[in-house]
Amino acid sequence: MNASNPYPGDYSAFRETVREFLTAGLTPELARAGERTTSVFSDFEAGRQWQSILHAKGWGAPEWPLEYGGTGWDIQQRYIFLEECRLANAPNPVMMGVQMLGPMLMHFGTEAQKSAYLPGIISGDDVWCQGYSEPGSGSDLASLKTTANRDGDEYVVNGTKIWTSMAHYANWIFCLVRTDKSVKPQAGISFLLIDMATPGITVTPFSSLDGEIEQCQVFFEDARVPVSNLLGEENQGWTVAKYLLEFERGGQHFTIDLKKQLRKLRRLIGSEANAAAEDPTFVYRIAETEIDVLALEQTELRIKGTVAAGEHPGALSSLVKVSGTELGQQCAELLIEAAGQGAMPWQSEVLSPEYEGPTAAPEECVTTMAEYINSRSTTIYGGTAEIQRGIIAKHVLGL
Amino acid sequence: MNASNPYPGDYSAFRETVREFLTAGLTPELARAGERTTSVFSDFEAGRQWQSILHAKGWGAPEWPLEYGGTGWDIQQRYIFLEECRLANAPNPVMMGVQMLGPMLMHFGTEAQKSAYLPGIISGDDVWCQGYSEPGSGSDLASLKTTANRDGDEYVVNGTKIWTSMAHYANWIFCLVRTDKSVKPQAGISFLLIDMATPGITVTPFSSLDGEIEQCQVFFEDARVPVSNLLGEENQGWTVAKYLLEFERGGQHFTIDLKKQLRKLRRLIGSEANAAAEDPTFVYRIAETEIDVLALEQTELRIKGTVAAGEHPGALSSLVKVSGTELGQQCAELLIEAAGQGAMPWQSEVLSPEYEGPTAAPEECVTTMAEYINSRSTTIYGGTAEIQRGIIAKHVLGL
Amino acid sequence: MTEDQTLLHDASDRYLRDSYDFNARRERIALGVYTDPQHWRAFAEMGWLALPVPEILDGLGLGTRECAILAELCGQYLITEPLIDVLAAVSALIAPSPHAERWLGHVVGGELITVAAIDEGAGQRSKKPSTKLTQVDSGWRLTGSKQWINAGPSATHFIVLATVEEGFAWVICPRDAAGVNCEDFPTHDGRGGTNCAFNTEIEENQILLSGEPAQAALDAYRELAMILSSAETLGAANAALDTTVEYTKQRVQFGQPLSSFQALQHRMANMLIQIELTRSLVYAACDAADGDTPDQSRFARAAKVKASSVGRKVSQEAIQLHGGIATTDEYIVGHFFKRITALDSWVCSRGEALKEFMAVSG
Amino acid sequence: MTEDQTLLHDASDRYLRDSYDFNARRERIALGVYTDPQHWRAFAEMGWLALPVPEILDGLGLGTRECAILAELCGQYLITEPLIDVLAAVSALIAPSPHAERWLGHVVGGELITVAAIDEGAGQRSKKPSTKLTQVDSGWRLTGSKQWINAGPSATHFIVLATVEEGFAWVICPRDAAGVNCEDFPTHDGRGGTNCAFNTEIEENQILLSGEPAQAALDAYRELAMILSSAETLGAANAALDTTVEYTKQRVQFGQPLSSFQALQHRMANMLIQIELTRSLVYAACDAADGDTPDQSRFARAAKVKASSVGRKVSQEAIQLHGGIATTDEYIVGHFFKRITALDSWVCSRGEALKEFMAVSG
Repeated sequence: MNASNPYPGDYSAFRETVREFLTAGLTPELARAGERTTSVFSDFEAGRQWQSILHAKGWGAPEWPLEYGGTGWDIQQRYIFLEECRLANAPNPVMMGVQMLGPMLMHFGTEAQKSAYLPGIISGDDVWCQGYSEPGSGSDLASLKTTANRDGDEYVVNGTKIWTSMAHYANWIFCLVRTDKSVKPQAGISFLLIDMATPGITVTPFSSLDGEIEQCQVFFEDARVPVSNLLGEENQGWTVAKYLLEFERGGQHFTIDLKKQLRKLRRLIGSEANAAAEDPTFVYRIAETEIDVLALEQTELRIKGTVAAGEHPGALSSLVKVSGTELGQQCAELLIEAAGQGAMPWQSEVLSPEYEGPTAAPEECVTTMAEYINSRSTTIYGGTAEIQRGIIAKHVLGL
Repeated sequence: MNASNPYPGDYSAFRETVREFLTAGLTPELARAGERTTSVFSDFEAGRQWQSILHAKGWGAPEWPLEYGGTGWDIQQRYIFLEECRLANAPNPVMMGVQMLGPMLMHFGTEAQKSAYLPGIISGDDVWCQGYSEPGSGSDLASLKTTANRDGDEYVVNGTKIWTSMAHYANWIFCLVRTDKSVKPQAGISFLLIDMATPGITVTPFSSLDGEIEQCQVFFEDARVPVSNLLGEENQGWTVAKYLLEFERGGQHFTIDLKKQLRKLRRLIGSEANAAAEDPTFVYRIAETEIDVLALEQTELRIKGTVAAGEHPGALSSLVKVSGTELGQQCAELLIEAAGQGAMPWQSEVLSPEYEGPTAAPEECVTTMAEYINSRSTTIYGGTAEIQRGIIAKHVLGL
Repeated sequence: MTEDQTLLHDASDRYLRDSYDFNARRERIALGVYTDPQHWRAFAEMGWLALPVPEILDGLGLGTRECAILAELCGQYLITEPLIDVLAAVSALIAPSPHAERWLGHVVGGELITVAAIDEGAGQRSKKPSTKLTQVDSGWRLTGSKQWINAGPSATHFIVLATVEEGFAWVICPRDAAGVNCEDFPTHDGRGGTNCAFNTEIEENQILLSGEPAQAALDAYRELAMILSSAETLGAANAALDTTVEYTKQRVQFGQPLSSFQALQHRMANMLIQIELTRSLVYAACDAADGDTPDQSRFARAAKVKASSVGRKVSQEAIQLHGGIATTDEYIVGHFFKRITALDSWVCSRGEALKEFMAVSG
Repeated sequence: MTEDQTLLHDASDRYLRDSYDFNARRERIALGVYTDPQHWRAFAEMGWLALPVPEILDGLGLGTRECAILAELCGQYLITEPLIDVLAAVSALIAPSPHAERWLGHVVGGELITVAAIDEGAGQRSKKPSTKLTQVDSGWRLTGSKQWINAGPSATHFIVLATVEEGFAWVICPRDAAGVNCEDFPTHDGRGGTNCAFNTEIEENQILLSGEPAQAALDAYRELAMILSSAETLGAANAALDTTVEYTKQRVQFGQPLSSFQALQHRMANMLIQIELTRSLVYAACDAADGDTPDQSRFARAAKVKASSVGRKVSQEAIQLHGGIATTDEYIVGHFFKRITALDSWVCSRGEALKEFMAVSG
């Protein structure tokens, strides 16, 4: 018995059920879209299609409580589901609705809001994006300047949001806006749900460094939003947003993907006489990375054990985020070395699930450079590695 | 012609002269003391003896101007002299007098002071130590609290100095003391030359982490120092001390010792079937370190070129200090790995030049652990690596 | 940790906190006394030495995880007594011996202190010892020499790895036997060391194991030593971080506590991150060993590699973040650094562990 | 730098600063135009392409150091034109050819753009190309294929490394010749790339070098490529640091410019330290090559290893210290990162260079 595993029970039947579902539901096109994913988002259409398949099966939001359409799975089942999806190369739908807004809605939403929004989120019919960051407010989020001024039964919203992933596909946005300038920054923020079709909203997508479009800037010019679209109390937006951080704790599993990367690496250097493989230190560096991934995996297990015991994993979560993202970068770096010049071709069309033409570089290298580039963002978004280290210094070490 | 070498001339005759002198003057005992040096100081008596031999030859202070007993050598000759001394394992005398106080005396001293102190310094008859740091003032040197209050023709000194290397051997100390508390910290400091025999001075040596004694704490209790022992103006002590930094620039040559360490490393792993050597990555790590040493060596040459052209090398000096000390640590770390458990025996007696008995570990490992331990101090004393990085950030990058 | 493990930890921690004084330790080491008889008796009385002994042999029948709890405390309190050394020897070399009953009671009771002697120099150790056990008219004779036996001066007996006709043998041999010539020396980690030459008669019941079982015992000993040295490194590294955090909170420079400088905060955060990752791996290695799972060899080696790297880096950073005070012998933090350095190459180095990790990963 | 070198640097820098606009570059790349004919003509007119050509062949007869000055500027201004590629080809492959006069004038004049084609896949390159040059009735025939020719779309001619009876041959071949099938593609570093299949007739004067001299040319080409890619990496890394310093001075978070945060200051100081160390080594490698000293091979490889490591680390840090803005295609700093990544494995990777460094260090 391995005592590190808090779930020693027999989950093999469950795993089998998941596998059967994946074998049946995942078309070769969807799996290819999953495999050729270069960031947290897969091809948009593939992701949307997959979400509707999941929803039809009743698995659209495994983490949600049963009453809202969740699965009632325990933490280990959810992990197995995730793991099997990743291993089968299921594509990643746009998850800001299910993963981020959902929990906040369930906790702070009125009954009317819940019944208005939750069904569209879980089915994937509504696509939500997140409007937090602004051009002047990155790590210092509380300095945000987009205003919402009350005018009768409406807020009039003015300002701009940036790094709004997938906003060009979204029909809804959840936003932090300033409703009171007279108090200290965090106290004057509210949380608004805004229909992207509202007049006065424009979306400008821009290319990421890998040449693909995922990010947008969203502009609000006298956009009028019903007061009923306020989530939580006015000026309590910071509390709403912070709740998600609590909810998210323990929910991050980096090692599934890290192990996938390591397997890809071994395939790549084993595939033909490879210059990187002939450097004897290269295999040692892979082994060292494997050991780091093992250490992270065991830490993720420790967190699961804590959560399962009903306790709060505390700062282990920040630690997992820093370490998981930096290890992802380390794997991406090994892959780029193994691929050499083979990583250089940039064929955007190859990423589409319909594409069946030739590739300028071997199959294993098609996404290498984009993954390397995008791995750099993982220590920036969602709280930079510096912010995370600051949190650890303050909350764990008491500095 | 290698354009990186600012001294393409023929120095072979000079080098030969130095070698002949070393062959003749360096006894096996002195060379062993040199070889078994584990910090910046060799065995004290061996160092003192060597300084008197150098002085007799007229080479007691090669960097000094001719008029004060220097050699008149150009920068390349001084480098060759240093290099040959290191390669021949000449011991390191206590150099605070020659290297630190000398230049300040020549620049700020009265004629009486110069003729009183310089001869004793260059001959090695007087041993000087440096009283700057205090228990509460390390990196923040200007916060020092030792006071010197004027009383007629004397200052009355009270307080304590720490990290006073070799104070237990020294008969003189040069000190920074506070003569004015009413102004901002740096403005109220004076530079005093103090006879260690002055009543009220006590010296407490303490062991360093390697178990050897080099460091002392010096206590002053109403120690009375003649006003004539003030170097520079009253309250100008900070200016006096800072002058040395200017003088020192460009004078640091780390690569001679680094290359010695690398040679020792190769000897060690070549000496018998060595566990470290069987790890294929170990030789690569040595090679990477060699490349770093090459880069540092070329940087030292760039600085020499700048100095030779009469220009100021600027922050390249901080860079060389940070990089040279950290590379020294890297070499010490490789050596400790190569030595394995062979580095563990701690035989203090072995370090003495007279010792001819057996050693518990092979010859190559005798100093390995002490060198590894003491290498950690090199990024602390004389301005920590953090202070140096701060200087680079401020003065080079303008942050 | 299970409830029993927590009890073991808390009781052991309480004993060491109350009675294992750092300054007393320094004074004792200066006199060449590396094992305090009072402490060792207490260790025995608390049952520490019987921890990994099977219940059938009157032991507590506990596992690697429990031994690692003690090892971690050894790191934290800088224990100079050869606790992990004896635990590993008891578990892997004595308990499996057909002569276990002859020796085990004395060792577990604290009268004998048995330390394994493997190294013969810088060469690739434990592959083919030149120390030999040969049959002579009167019985057996052990000839050869062992080097750098860590904690050797504390040992009453060495358990010597020797070559014998059938392969290896483990021979227990009193250090005061005729024909055993020991040279003790102080070491930088405060435990002392011994070089030892053997040309001595051996009786049948001194041959603990030989042939196949001796090889298996060597593997088991090495694997346990990897885990326990990783755990001790973890404990020392964690203590070094704690010391650093406390010191930087108190030490004021430029009008602020050092702990308020962001560059230092981030470095301490890195230390914590790496220590916690190491902890996960060390505990997993214990669990794998205690569960006798197929990946136990792999986990032991992974733990050793990670703990070595992290221990080195953390203890170096601890010194740098302290500044001058850390370079004095009076202050504790440098002693973590020295002990971690010694553990790095004890029984199995990081490089060896990495190589073996790759081999067992297939 | 000598006075002449300073003049060369300053004039070249002035031209690029005034006329090599980053946004124009982006737009051009989006259209698949990697070499701007106007720029290339200017390069030729300023004598850049004649830099390493011996005076006896009507060149400027300058050295590696001068080529490296241009390479550094290529990195700083993110030049997409194949300048270092052509300089290396001209110096190592065309100038030494008996047919140099047939080609050199056109290349130096800017009418032909010649890029070496060596790689045939991820295998160990340049050891034994499967591309063959064989004698046929009508003369010669080149058969085989080359992959991932960086800057291939800019080339009018490829200089193909082929296997021939006597060993290697370098064959210059127009990309529009019958039997040459090129497939161009965009690349992440903005220079484009080409996969190319050859089954084409070759005339005598297209065989630039063959046998021993071809092998020597390969060595020389690789060594020069190592130095020039190191210099370009240096220029790009330095520019990435400058950009980072400027940005952090302006970007305010938590009421202060980012540049005032100590943790970031120390990281930028580290970037500077490593860049300056690299600079020393790159220049030393140039001087060793120009001085034809015995350590030139060693220095070239040392420079490549150091520049690769430092370039990677510095460009990663530059992105991290910027934050989000650096991950957009509109902002310059990520383009340094991408170009540095491409240079890392161009002609010779860091790993290959390290291995060779050890071999030549003996």
